[in-house]
Amino acid sequence: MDKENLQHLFFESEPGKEIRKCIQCGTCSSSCPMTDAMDFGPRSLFALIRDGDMEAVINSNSPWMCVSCYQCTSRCPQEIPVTELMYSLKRIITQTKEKTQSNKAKDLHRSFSSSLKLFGRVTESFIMAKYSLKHPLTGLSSIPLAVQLTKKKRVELKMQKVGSPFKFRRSFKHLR
Amino acid sequence: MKYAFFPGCAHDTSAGYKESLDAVCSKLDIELLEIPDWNCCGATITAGESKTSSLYLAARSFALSEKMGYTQILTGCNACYTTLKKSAKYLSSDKHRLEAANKHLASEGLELTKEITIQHVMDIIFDKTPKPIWDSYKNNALQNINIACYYGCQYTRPWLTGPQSDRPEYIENFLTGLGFNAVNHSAKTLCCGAAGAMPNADIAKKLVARIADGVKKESADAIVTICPLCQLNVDMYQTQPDIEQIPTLFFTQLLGLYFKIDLENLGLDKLLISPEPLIEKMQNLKSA
Amino acid sequence: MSEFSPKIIVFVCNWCTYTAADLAGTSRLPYPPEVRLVRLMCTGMIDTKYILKAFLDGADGVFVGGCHPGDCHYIDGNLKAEKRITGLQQMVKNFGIDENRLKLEWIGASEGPEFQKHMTDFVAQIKVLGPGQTKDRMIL
Amino acid sequence: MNVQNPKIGVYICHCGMNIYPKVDVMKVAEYAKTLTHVSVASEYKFMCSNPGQELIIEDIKQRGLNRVVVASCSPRMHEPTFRKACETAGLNRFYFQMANIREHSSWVTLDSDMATQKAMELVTAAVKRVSFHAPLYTKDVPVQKSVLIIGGGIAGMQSALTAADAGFKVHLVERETYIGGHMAKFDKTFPTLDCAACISTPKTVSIGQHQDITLHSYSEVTELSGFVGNYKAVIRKKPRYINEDTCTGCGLCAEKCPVSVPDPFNENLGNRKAVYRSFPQAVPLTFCIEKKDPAPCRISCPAGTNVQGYVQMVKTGNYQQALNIIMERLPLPGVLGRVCPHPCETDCRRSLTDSAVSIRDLKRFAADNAKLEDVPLPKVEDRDEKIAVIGSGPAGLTVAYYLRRKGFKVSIFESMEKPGGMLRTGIPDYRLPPAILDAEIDHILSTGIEMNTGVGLGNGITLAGLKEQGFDAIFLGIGAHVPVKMNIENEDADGVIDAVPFLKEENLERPGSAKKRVVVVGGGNVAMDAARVAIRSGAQSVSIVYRRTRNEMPADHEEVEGAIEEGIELINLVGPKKVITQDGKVIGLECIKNELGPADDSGRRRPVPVEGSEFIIDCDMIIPAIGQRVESSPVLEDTDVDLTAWGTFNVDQITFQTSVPSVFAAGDAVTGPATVVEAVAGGHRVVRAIEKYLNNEMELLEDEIRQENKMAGKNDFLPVPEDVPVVKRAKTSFMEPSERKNCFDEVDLGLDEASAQKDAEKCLNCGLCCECMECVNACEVKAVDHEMEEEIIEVDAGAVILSTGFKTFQAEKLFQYGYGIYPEVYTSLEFERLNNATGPTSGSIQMKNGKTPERVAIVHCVGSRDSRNNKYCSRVCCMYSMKFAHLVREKTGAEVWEYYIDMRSPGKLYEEFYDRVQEEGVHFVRGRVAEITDITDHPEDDGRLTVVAENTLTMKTLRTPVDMVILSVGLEAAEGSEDVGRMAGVSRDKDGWFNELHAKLAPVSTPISGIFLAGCCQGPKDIPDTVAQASGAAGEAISLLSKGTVSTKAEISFIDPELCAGCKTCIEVCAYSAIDFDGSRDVSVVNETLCQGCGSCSSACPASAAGVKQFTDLQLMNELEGFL
Repeated sequence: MDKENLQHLFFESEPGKEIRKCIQCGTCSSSCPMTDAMDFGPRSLFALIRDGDMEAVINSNSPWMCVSCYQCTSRCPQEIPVTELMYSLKRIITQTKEKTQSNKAKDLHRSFSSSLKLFGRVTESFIMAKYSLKHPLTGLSSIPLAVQLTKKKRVELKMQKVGSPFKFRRSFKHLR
Repeated sequence: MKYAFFPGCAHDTSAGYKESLDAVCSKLDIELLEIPDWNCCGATITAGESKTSSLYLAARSFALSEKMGYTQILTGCNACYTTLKKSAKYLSSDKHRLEAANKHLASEGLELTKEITIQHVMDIIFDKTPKPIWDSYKNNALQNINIACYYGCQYTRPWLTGPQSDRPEYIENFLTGLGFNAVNHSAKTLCCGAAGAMPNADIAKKLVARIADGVKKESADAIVTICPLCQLNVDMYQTQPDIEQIPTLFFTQLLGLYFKIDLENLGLDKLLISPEPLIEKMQNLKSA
Repeated sequence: MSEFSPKIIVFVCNWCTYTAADLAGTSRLPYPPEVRLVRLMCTGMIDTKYILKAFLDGADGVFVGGCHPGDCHYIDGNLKAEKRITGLQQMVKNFGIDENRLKLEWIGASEGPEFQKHMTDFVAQIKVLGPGQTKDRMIL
Repeated sequence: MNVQNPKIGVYICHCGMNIYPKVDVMKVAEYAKTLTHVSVASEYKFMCSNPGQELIIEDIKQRGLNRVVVASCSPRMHEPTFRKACETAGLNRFYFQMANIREHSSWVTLDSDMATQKAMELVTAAVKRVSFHAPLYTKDVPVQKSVLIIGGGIAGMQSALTAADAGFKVHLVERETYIGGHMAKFDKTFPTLDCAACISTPKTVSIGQHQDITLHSYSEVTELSGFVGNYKAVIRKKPRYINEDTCTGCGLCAEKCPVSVPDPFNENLGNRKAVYRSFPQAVPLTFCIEKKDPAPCRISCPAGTNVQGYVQMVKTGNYQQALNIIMERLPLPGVLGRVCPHPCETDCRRSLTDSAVSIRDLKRFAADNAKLEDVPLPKVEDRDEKIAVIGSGPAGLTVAYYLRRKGFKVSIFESMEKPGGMLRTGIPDYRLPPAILDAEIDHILSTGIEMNTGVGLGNGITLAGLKEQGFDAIFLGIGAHVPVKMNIENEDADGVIDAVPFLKEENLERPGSAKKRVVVVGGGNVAMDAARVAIRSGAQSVSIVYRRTRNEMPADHEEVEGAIEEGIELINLVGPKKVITQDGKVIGLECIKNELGPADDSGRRRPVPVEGSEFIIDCDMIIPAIGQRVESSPVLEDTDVDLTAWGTFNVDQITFQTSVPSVFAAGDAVTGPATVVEAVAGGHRVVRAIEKYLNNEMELLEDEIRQENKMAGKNDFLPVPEDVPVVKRAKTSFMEPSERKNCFDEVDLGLDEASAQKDAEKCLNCGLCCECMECVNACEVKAVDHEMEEEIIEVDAGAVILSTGFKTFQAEKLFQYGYGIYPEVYTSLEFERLNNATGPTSGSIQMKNGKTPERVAIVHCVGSRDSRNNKYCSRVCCMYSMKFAHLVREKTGAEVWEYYIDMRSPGKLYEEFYDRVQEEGVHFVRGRVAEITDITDHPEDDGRLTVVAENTLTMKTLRTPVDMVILSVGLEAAEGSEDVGRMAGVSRDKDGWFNELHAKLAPVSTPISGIFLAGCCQGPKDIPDTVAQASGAAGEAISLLSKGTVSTKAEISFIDPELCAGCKTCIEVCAYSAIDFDGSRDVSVVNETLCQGCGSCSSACPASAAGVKQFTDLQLMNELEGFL
């Protein structure tokens, strides 16, 4: 999809036009716990969208990094629903099936998502295992913590699932 | 009293949340009925893929609850709480979205017709239980026990604005009523980073270090959490080098200690940071 | 058939609601074009016969906009108007006019957006009620 | 009715691109030509321009137009312009009507055709209306050549000086005690860094000295009426309690004042006294005393003693003044310092934080440490009236002492050999040493009171006899000395002696009459006294039998404690049933156990005997102490005085008169057995009543007392500070129980000086001023007047200028900045005071711990540019923040960070100042601060605050550790501006600022003619803008008033005398009393100078006789027809 259309799509998404109010004060970015790991903080992201630089926007890890703590939303002096805009961006990227640069946060999303889609519930060990296939180094480095947890009998190896994962999968697949 | 309960995917593997919640509830005559065949709420993930899917996930569990005769659902997880509460709001305010969800629910023979309300199990324990049970364990010497309440980010937000969003006093007021010294600190609703911890361990560690620092300033004996993800992250990352270790337990575990429930029924052994110093301090209190 | 375009007479006081209407203009807040403002010094000036005249001459709705209680430029003219309009709402019913066609609201001088909202809502409401037919009936 | 044949010209304005092309003006003009009576219709680009107006003027002159309609903008904008044009052409200005096709059509209609259609209808209506316009004429009325200015900040001062220099009288009203407003709090001003005081003091001083300016400080305007040229204002001047004419501003009063409270002028960073002047250069220089409601201790004292006053005097070591204050209400300070049950301490607000002040012990301390003979007596003029006081107990002594102080001749008659009544016979010596009582009675008598002992009713005198002796009033203070019986079997046996005679005998003669085993019956103070006296006069064991539990005992807690310490046994929940005797002598007391049942009338639970639980206490002496009653028979001997059912004297609750008008009564004889302080309180009421009685002013008394009762109970006290330290209550020392139980020496040894002063320091000064009168004593020019009352002043003014200023945003609302939580977070006003030479630190920028900050953050836009708080930019914060940065750098050398969203420095030399501050090394961070927290990332920063913000220019989130944070809070409309606006009829915008008439063209005028705006009350602005606007407002006022007359409104009501039925409905509805009734013609007539033209009369007139010119029925009906 061309970038102008993407920008249009964004402004048309429910809270999208709210970013026109942004005064670029940076309250969101500095309130964000994940901002240091983001390619762009929310403020910069909004500036890029307004500039029409959708290439940079959709390839950034920023929306995937959002942990939904809503601190930005609760503090924005323009009352822009920043967290919702992050969801909106993710949805646009997912739904337009744009090919974008991969990033760790997005892969974690995918791991979670596939566990959920398969079983209707998620299991931490499954998500970790699936994620580690893609990012073996991260997987390795988290082994000590995993060992600690296993010692305390806090790692569930059995898959958590709904009564009939098959039925669940069938209904869930049709959604979009 | 009986309530429909949505445990969420992290409930069973949490460090004694399940055990201590069950123990405290039976003390208070609360019966939590697990919604049969509930499914994951989608947390912060599914809403980033499709609004319809994310509402379907909520609607399915809601419909199951409705089927068992309950329109009020309790949960003990902040992420489930916020996700479900937001979904309930969307579903009740937008007929089309509700219709869309019901269309897909029909294949499992389910339907959501009623408005669902979501409450944190803590709200019920604090507000809906008889005072005399609490009063009979009241002990003035508890004021020597310094508790730092940690709400996490999603319990107060985006629902509350103003001071309640950053410096709530709800749990503090309740614990103070029991006799504890609930300290006022600056880390009550800081995000622990749990949702993004795995790929960003360094950030999660930094965030937990800040929480520990805020709590440490008030010489807390323990951090009390109300969410399995918060507990896991705050407990786990405090075991990393250079971070002060303060026992981090579920509020239900603290209430279990208050009620003098047998320690083995509170799952305290699953905590990474040993709660021994706290337990000892509480057991050695001179009753006044 | 083209959509019903009602005739709406809006009596406003010079100090609050007329100013609010000006403010809506300066702020470029659009509202339906059916609205016709009659400027008075105070809503307390509004005689029953003006409103009846408006209905009899074919107005489909009459709106009266004055200062918030306590803000009246002439102490309590707005309250006098309120009394009169409330009574009149009962009276117009006897003439076969739906009392919802006569409405009184307080709109302060700084409330441009409120003026816009009230106008939009009132016109929509009158559209739902349909043509007033008072004029035709009187002719008959 | 208009006889002229209308010839109408219609002019459609394009307003540049504002009306055209949305409205097709050509089409509208063409259409207008088709309307009846229209002879010209044209359109033009700008009708308001000179050529546009010329068009109209030419047409009127050339074509003989006699009506004009202009369709353009709002009449609120250009109606005067076009009316003027008509007038220029010789047409009456009211032959004009405007159609608002810009604000009401082109700007608010989306569709162009619709907008055009609407414009045509607006024009039609205007044309129809104007046909019925009539010429109107205004009248010139004289104006008051004076200006009222509300608000004495820099704006008000500037306006005042400008107007006064032009020769106008000015009334400047300021609600604070000083003029100068916020500017008086500043140290420096941007961008020139002038010293604020240096540039504002000359102005304040000129105001104080200007012969044409009347300064009403500490005053508020409460009513504003009238109209342009002739306004009337009512000013409420609050009492300063210090005379402005005589006060020299020397400050001796404040030096002496013992009460220290947080100083609002210093933003509560420091303290000031209850008598204060906010800063040394204040104008007026007069000090002011701030009072709240009388403190709760004073209210709860039955005798109304000024407790706060004497507690403060103990605090400062001025024990004599403490005693003087006590003696104003209590004639027996040493006695009450020992035996008073201190209801004051129950109500002490200090107990909300730790414990009540030990008020009674402080009173005793004062009494023991000051001299009675030094208590000043008022100068009295001796009066001839004679008053007889019967009984010398506390009530009698009070009546005698205070009546004597009023000059009356007083004689006391006491039936016993020594005066003092129950004080002497009832209260044991170990509680109240006789020497104390003797000294205090001697002092009372020394004021010239005649004392006759051994003489009492039935013992030498009778009421009738006293009257015959020429006594003008008689006071009955005979107490209640007769024991109440227990009503049980064998009550008269040998060994049963009631507490009253027992105590009397032991107190006066000390025979040591107690037997070995004593049982006292009762739970009051008398029972405790009897028990403790018994153990001192020979008893080996003493038990007290009481029918309820210890909690219900009416005796003072201290007395019960004392008794137990001395080995006395309490037997609770037991009632006496029968005295057991042998040979007529007591050998025991049969008792029955009780249970507590439901509460009785007194609120205490009623004891219920338990069947079959009787038991016997062995004893040889029983002392019942269950009550006393009044011995009234000697009184009734020759005079019939009404009694109550309880045998006490029946008195009027207000006058304390008995049924015999010249006979008054109080004390136990009226109340039944009660406390000493209640007897004193009764005495005071009688003093007041007897004085009024002898002055023949009895009715006044009732009014006065009713008034006082109405005033009580507002509970407006000084707030309890948040950081009150917990201080243990002072305890007096006691004699050891083993030692004291064998003698009658005083048990309670009182407080030592250090603990007394420490305890007095706990006083929270609830009433603020403690009325200790130290200021009165200190003032050499006698300027202090504690009786001062508020004044109501009425002034006339031709014009009014509102300059009510602003308040700052409440920083607590932005909770994420931690104001009020972290001590080192300051607001800008706090910083101004911190930096000010007259501020709490004398201008040294330091932290609360006294250290100089090394790192300082300044946070812009606190409460501004924030849709959750104030959407607008406060305009001054960027500049003053940079001034702060400069001052911090200059004074401390600290590193300074400025956090800004956008830097706003539009003003002369402002950008240059920005440059300068940048060059001084201040760090500028472009980003709004997200939060301020005490959480740090590095241990070495512990104790510092971390400021979190994104530097939006580098995209990095900064966490900067600092020592001090200054929040640059925004400006908001001043407290109370809503009321001022309402009073003046000036509306406020959504943010609360006053609306000017036109944002660009009439920035200092309001829609109300003759009322102008100056300074921040219209919107945030800096000092240069404020001063400019203030001069402008004064200029407008001067221009309005110089001519000496103003034109009256033309659009006012009229009443057609032909139609008027004389029903007077219009007179009832007129809010301005502008309609009179002409009795000769039986019609109502409008008073044209008072009428405001609201039209209430017009719509209310049942005969349609009343109308408003320019809004006549005909005009409006035709306008409506034009629309429909």
